[in-house]
Amino acid sequence: MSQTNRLQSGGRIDRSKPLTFTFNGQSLQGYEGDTLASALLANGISLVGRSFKLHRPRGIMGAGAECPNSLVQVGRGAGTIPNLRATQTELYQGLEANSVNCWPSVKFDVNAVTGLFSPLLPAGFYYKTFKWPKSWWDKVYEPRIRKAAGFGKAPTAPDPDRYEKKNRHCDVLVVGGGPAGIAAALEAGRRGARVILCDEQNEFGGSLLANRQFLDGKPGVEWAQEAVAELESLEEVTLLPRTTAFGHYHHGFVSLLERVTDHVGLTSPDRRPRQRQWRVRANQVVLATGAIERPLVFCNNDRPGIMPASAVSTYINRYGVRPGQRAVVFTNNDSAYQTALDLGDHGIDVAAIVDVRPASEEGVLVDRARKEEIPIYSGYAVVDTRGGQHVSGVKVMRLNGRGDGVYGEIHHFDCDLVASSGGWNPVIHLHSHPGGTMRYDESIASFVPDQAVGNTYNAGACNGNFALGGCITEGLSAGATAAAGAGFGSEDIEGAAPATGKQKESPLRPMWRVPSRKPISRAPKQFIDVQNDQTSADVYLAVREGYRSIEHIKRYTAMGFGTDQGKLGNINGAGIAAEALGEDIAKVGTTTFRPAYTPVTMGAFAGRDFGPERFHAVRKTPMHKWHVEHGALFENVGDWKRPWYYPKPGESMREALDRESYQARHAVGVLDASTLGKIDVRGPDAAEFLNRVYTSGWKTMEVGKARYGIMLGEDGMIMDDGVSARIAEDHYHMTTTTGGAARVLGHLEEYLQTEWPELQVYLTSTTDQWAAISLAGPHARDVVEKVVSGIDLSSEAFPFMTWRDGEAAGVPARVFRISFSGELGFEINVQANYGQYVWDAVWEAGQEYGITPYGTETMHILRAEKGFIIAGQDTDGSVNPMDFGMHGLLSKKKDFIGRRSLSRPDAIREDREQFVGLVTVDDPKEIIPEGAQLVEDRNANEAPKPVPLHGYVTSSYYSSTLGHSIALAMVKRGRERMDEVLYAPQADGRVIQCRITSPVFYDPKGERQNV
Amino acid sequence: MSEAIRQESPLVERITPERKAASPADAGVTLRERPFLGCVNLRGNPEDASFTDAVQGVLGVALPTEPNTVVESGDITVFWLAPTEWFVRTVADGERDLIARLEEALAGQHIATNDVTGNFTTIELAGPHARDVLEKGCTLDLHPRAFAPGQCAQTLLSHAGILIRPVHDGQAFELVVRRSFADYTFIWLEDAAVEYGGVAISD
Amino acid sequence: MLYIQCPWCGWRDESEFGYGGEAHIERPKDPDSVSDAEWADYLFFGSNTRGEFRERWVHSAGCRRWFNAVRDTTTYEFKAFYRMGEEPPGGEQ
Amino acid sequence: MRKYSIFSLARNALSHHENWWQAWRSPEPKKRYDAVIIGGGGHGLSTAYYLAKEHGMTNIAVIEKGWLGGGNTGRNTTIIRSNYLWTASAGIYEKGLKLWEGITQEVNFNMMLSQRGVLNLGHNLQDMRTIERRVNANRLNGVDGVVLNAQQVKEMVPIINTSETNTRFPVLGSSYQPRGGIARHDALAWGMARACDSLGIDVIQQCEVTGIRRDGGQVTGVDTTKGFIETNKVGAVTAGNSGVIADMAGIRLPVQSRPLQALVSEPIKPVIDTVVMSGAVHVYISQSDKGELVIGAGVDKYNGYGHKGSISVIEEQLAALVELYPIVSRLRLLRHWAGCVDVCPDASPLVTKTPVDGLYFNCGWGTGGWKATLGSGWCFAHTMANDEPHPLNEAFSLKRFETGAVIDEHGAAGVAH
Repeated sequence: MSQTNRLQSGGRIDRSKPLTFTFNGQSLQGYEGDTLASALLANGISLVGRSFKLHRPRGIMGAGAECPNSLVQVGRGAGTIPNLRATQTELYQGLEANSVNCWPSVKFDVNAVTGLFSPLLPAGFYYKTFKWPKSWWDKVYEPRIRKAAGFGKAPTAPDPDRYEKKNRHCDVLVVGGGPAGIAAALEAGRRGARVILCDEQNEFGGSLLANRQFLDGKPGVEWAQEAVAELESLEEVTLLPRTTAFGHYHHGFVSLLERVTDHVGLTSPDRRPRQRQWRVRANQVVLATGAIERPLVFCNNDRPGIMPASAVSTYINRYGVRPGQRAVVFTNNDSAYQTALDLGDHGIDVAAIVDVRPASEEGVLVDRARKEEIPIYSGYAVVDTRGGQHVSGVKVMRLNGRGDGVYGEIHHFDCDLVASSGGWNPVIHLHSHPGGTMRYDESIASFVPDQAVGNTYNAGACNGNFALGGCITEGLSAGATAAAGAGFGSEDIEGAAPATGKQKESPLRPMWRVPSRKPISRAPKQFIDVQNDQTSADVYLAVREGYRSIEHIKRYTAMGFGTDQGKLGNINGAGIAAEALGEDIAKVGTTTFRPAYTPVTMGAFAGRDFGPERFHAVRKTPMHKWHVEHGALFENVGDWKRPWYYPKPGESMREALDRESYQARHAVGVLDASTLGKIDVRGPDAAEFLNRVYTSGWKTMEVGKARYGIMLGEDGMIMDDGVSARIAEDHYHMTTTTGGAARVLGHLEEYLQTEWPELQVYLTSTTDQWAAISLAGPHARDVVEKVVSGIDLSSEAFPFMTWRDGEAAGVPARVFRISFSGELGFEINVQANYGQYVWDAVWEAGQEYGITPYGTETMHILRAEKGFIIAGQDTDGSVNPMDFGMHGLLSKKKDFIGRRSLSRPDAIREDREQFVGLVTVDDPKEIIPEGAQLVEDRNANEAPKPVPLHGYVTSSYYSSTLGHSIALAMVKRGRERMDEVLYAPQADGRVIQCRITSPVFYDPKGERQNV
Repeated sequence: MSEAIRQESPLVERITPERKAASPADAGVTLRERPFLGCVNLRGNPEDASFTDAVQGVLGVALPTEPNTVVESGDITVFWLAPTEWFVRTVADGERDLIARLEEALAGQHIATNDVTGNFTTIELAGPHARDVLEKGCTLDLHPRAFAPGQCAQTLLSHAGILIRPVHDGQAFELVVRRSFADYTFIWLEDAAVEYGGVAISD
Repeated sequence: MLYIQCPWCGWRDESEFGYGGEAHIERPKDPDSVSDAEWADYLFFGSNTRGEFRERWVHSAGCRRWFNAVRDTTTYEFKAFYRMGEEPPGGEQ
Repeated sequence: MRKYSIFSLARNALSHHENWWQAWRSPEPKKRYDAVIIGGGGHGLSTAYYLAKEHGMTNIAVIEKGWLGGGNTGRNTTIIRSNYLWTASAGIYEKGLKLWEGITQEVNFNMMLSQRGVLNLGHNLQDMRTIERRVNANRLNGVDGVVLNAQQVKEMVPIINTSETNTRFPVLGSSYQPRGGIARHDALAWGMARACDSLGIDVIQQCEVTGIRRDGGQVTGVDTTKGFIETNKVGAVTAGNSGVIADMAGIRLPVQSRPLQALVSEPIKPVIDTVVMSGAVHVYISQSDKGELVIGAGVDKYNGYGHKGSISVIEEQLAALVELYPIVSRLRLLRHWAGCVDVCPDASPLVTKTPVDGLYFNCGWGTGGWKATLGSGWCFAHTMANDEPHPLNEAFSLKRFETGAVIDEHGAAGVAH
């Protein structure tokens, strides 16, 4: 079978470029320029899939984005794509498509039996049943429903393709490359404005590609091609075919999806991305998105072979396809007569034009149809159809005057094609996304844009203007207005509109639902949303049950919830709802138009922002490479990579930590501290500023000294901590936690700029400027002595908590004598580009003392042995300084951020959790899991819940130095409860007995750091 | 400082002789790092003539007070960062002397100078697709009509903050990147350039 | 994606900015002199206007300056941008 | 109430479904009610329901300015769980979960509660500490939960990427609450409306409150677009609009209204059988019975009543999704939307009396109100009926912001929901 339904000539396909593809395993042929849908029709295939609920046969219905059927699974393996619309899938060599939602085959689908039960499955049936027995919902009903639901299958392997993003600004964005859009782009582009013209189709021209209208005496397509050629010649105009504007957001931001390689293969054949998301910021937006023909709603209107009239014309004129052998045209307006003529002109027999309008009409097209001697049944309606997997005939009866009943004899027409037209719906999605309002227009019986948001203009069919001439004039004028708005010329049209033949038309007769001989509830199904099997009877049922809001009706009947978002059905649905409610459709309104206009590949939203190198920034210290070379494992701290620990070959984590901490306590360890946040604070009011942002006093600290400080949020809770040093009278060097750096700088700037503008202080981030090499251990001074010059390192000249400027390995250095380990400690800070060089020198100098690099884990152990806290681990945003016994750091002489909150009742509550140490009782070496909760009841695991919680473990380690495990914890009234025993019940049933101790486990007098 | 003393660029793992040699022939983007340039962050009050005059005396050029503009004079380039903040760039190893002269000239005033030589590195992006690559991660309007030589801006390139300006008559862009983000930024640029034939490294 | 006019840097994408909530809330000059209730009011009980709202933004990825804006919280349309310390359009409310 | 069942379906099928009765009446407001609930969402309707069922108050009106469930109830991503950190939170959320487990039978309306389990992933060492702490607290508070390692997560969620080298923030483990899951959002609104109606409560739609009248410190009624309604008890349950209602009553609330966005994919055959949330990689996902992947994360950064957010939030969510579940990359986003939630500074709600006698507020649920709907209604009903909070919601008072006894659930709220 080879394209039996392909017309001999015509269409925008290239018959010299045949393409082979497969559908459900069958090898078929089409041409370049085909969509999968047109190629299938050319091969006489109309049955494509099955409907969602009842698994009824579903054929190709529309010719584009509006088609609710024709969903296929394309390709296989990692590249497979579910739920593609055949009408929007460009044909390429080797395309492989399969039907979805049917088994074993689309022709014989077991689940079609569902249809037999359809009387039991009215709208919302699932709310009323599947409730008994209770346990069956989870176990029986739902799993089956889930298995039956869903259309296609997801890939099972990661996506082989790339998706890129592009941020672009423009003066005028024109959405839609039909006559109106092209005109707008020309008008604005000629003025030198930066214009983007995008269209979802593979070529520009819109309706002109599918009809036979003339412009300036030549076929519309030729006019379009010349216009596009001119646009291409304009330097500041960007043309984007195969690009769908899917979302219109605030302040001129519009998202476009460009399908870069989808038309050449399943996956990109080269280094190009498969798709690109354009993030356009447009000064002005012109919407020329056209209109979609809505079908008439009549009994059994869902059979394959029943299509909107315009789709029939599109397949004939654009794709050179004969959609059927014998057609019936069913309409309430003039436009479908063109389809009848298109059919006739291509030798397709038109059995009848059934027109619901009573009078014989006056339109030009009607006259021509008469001349062609096509039988016209005015005042008649199609009341039912015949057929199994394809329509085989229709029944026609006379309509009564009110259009709400039929009578008289039944006329039978055999046909394999029904082209129906119920009028046209402007595509107002993008107008509505940002909040544009709409109004009901009687003359076209549909909704049109009313108030637009921002600099947005609607032109052409999407504005309710369906005449070609009018579309182009509106386009030109919208282009002029937009260009003028962007500062290019006046609002007067400069370009000339091409000549169009005037066409006299007769008004349409609105008809939301075609009556049948039986009442709605008993008549054969009249489908509104064919994808979800939603019918007019469902709408009436919803209203009957009290679901009266259009949103309730939509949700109760699942109308418009399909992958087509109700592009064909929603307005009909609103009309039928209005009928059922006895209200005016203008009052009933439509449901909300939500992005995306058509489904958008999720990968295109993600772009390249995923994976180990790009999901977030990866921040590295100047010595990163060295750490890697020395076997470090890394810990993510914020965006930083910090050495976690340095296992030797064959060494367990525990062994490595024991070794690292032993060396730091007995020899010397070296830590990369470069990630700590650093802020330069300078100005006459620097001391006053620190006084306000830290809890303690800073004015009296002498130049050359450093001090530990804590910062609170205004709520009194600990926010961050760090050591700050006084560089000069008016100058401090502040450090913050690694994770807190950005937050702290932001916090300080906020207060400086918004609360205390009178303070003369400048804040500058210098985090990345300094490489910080931290040495700890009894031999720290020995090593520093070998590296640092220009500083008297004696304890007298360079005591604990001071800093000095000097040189390290010949490099200017700022050396701090501070310690986060409790050992004798020095921190050498040098300009980051010298960091590795100085680190090497330190490493060299330390060899004779057994210098050992240690990471964050050992750092945590060392500080925990000393009871030093880590903001963010031992604090959780709900603890204040008193909870940590830091009363000494709370200045009484001055106000500071958060101070007022410390006197609130809850802050001074007596049973607050306080910071303590814990040791295990039964097995001193057992490590309590961090996050363990503490209770008084040894049998808490079994006890009735809730069990009173007395606190929890914030940090917990094995201390090789002490030979037993240690933990830090927050415990209710902890400081009064020294030596009390609490229990940490574990999920596995274990109960760990712990004793409350001081959080300072090691060298309580702090002698070691002062040597 | 003695010759033996070695500075290391944050791109030490990326811009290697091997990588340079492996630069693709059809690369749509050319990247050049200008490491170790002396950088100073200057704070002060532009409404105070004693400040601006003194600075001009040292830099040999008036501070740009028009937001997001750059001025150049000899070895000195001055970027506007904020109403009271400028980024001053000079030759390698020129920063300490520059700071000393600024501090001397501005003695007694409410100002701040910070050596930020190690805080940043400078990257130049050229080639036919330089702008295409940047547009993938930068929401700034990079069109010459909107962003011409003489202008500069602090903005985001994907997840990294950058200071950017057009250079070489708009044929290329200069990016000043924070040191700890440099490696990430380079990797990001290389990835973004894939569809344009990748990145060629030049000197 | 909001488009925001930094009073110094001009129009920039929302992604460059941080949000600071309601504007013109002043920290009590002498916190000790206010009651717990008044302190709570300053900390937590801001207005949550539906309609034109005076709010604070900071150009975090740019010049790091804080500034104020008037924005309609139903349409998200900006009515004004002004620097810290400047009078809000329409004066005090 | 006339029962729904397979039998009533069959019976009505015989009469072509022409005789189905109304799920609820559409009454006009009476002159006076013993209590008026403002807001016909899940929380408001269940408040009314429990006022009638537990406290015998039936002369009640629920007033909805739009359509039932048209606010966050109809927009949320339906995740249900109770694994919150603090004891006070565990109490009210677990109460909610227990009520969820019985509501389908209780009100004879299928809420499609699907207890497929909820995972909260940990991606760094501090995440895991927090998870341990929370799960231990949950167990001791009577909330089910365990900690899983990366391997166990992979077994439960085969499509997740647990590679340590091929992700920026590897999955180190997760908390798991087996009783967590999802339920059908519209079903709750409609089922509770029907239940309220059957208890004699007036459920009044298309009726907007325009003012709250007080006589000194006492509420005397509400002005509405359908006239003045006299009452001495007003319960405001209006989510995003709480601030607006508070203004009418001349009080202020510590809440800010923010857009909260969500999205669904096209329907596909099942790929994920549980609910997975991640704070650090900031996205959560579940799959609906229809086959759509339901995806969300946190609120937008600015105040907004516009039911719209910024697309960058959606882009970040989907980047996170591809990072965690690489196979979703070729699937397609069908629809995205936003609700308007009111957020408290401590990420915990307000279920409380106010300085005005007879005026009560139930709000500030931020991103996570859905799961608590029934528990919230149950506690709020108790509070309104007795003019006294129930022990379960005592902590969620306005007073806490004055005393400082806030309930910081940012950790547990995580990516929200």
